[in-house]
Amino acid sequence: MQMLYFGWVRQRIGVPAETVAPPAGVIDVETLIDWLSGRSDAYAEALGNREALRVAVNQELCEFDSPVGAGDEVALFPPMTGG
Amino acid sequence: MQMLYFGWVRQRIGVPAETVAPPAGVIDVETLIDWLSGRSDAYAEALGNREALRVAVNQELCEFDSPVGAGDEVALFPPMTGG
Amino acid sequence: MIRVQQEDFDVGAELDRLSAEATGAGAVSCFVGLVRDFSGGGAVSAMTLEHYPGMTERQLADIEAEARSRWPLEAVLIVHRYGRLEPGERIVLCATASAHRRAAIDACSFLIDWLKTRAPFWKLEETPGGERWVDADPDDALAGERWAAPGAGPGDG
Amino acid sequence: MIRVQQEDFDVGAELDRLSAEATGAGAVSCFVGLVRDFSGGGAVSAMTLEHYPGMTERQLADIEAEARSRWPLEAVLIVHRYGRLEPGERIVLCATASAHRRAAIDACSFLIDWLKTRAPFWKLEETPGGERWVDADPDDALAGERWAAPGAGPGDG
Repeated sequence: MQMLYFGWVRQRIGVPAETVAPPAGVIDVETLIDWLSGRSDAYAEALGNREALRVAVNQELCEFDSPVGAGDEVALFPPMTGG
Repeated sequence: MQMLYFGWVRQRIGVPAETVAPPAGVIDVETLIDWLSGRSDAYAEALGNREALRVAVNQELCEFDSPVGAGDEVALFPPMTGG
Repeated sequence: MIRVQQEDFDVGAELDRLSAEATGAGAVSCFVGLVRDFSGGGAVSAMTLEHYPGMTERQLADIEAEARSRWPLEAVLIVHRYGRLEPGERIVLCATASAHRRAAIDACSFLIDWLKTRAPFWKLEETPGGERWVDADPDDALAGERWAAPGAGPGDG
Repeated sequence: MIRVQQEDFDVGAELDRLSAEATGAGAVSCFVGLVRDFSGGGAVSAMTLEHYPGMTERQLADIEAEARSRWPLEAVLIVHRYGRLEPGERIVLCATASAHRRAAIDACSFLIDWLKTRAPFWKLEETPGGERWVDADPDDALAGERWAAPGAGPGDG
């Protein structure tokens, strides 16, 4: 699974992108974030405030109950500030 | 009194501007138009449809009951189509 | 600032000047009116804009002042052309700069709506059937009236 | 048409191209967003825009398509920059061309409102106190939501 991070999520995690292989229990965005948060304090801090997190799966905005799988590109980021 | 005409009012009257000396009974825009309309068929035709006439006295938009006097600049024209 | 002129204007250069004048503005909104090649279903080969020199400048300055009184604007520009113009040519530019985009956009929309019915211009179209004066559009009068109350906008009607 | 680029753009040239593409358009509306030299009361010396390549283009194309589905537009242009920009520099251009001014103005207003909350950009400001991520503005979310129903506009809320 290809992870992408932007804004302060990227800054706190410390990398803009990485390939991850989550365990079988990771079935949707919610469980993916739970799993990532357990990897280190940096992840826990970056992903701690879920109200302030937005997610895109394969470049489409999604809710936290959206399913994710091995071949997906999953991006986590703060609310967008375009324009 | 300095008269100015624009748009189809100018075209029908045939001149863009003229100096006129109306008689004493001309006290406002209404009586001025009455007097002008009696000058010729061209004036009568140009000024016949008062719903479609607009007036400015000294470059300010006015109603037909606005007073006019010897030193004024009075413009008669169709509704404006700016922009 | 307002200008009434026969010659064309350079939109990019005008907006650059406006932005330079408006330090602190994060938003520039602009509207450009062009001569169309049709009108009421018929072809138009050219349009001549006649105006009332003196009164035009006064009316445009009044419209600018009204916009500035209603919105926090850093800069305002109205440029209106007169004379004979062909399809595709620019007729009018309205531009506003503000710290806030809603103020810039609403004020620009207001400027063009009020110009339609308050700027002393008259348009004579050249068509295959001869010359034709452009009638005032009742929708323009309505659009103008909707701004009559300060703070009102076309969406409020 | 949409473009995402690091380099600056020439507003006049962009609008000329848009108008040339839009024969029959009598109205061109445009909005330019600029980097401000302050934010929340503090000085800003520069702003770096980060974006999500690929998704950005998809989102901008979706926003353009939505505008075209709502208004009769002859042409639409969105140009959004990324990278490090200094105060006064252009960030974004939205432009629309239509036969009718109301359609051009409303569609342009819609484009910038939706860009604010739907275009995947993030802004890092350089201030005397250090770097600071720009928070999403709740007013921007409201402005975007007001367009949620087709035909709706900021004035309707």
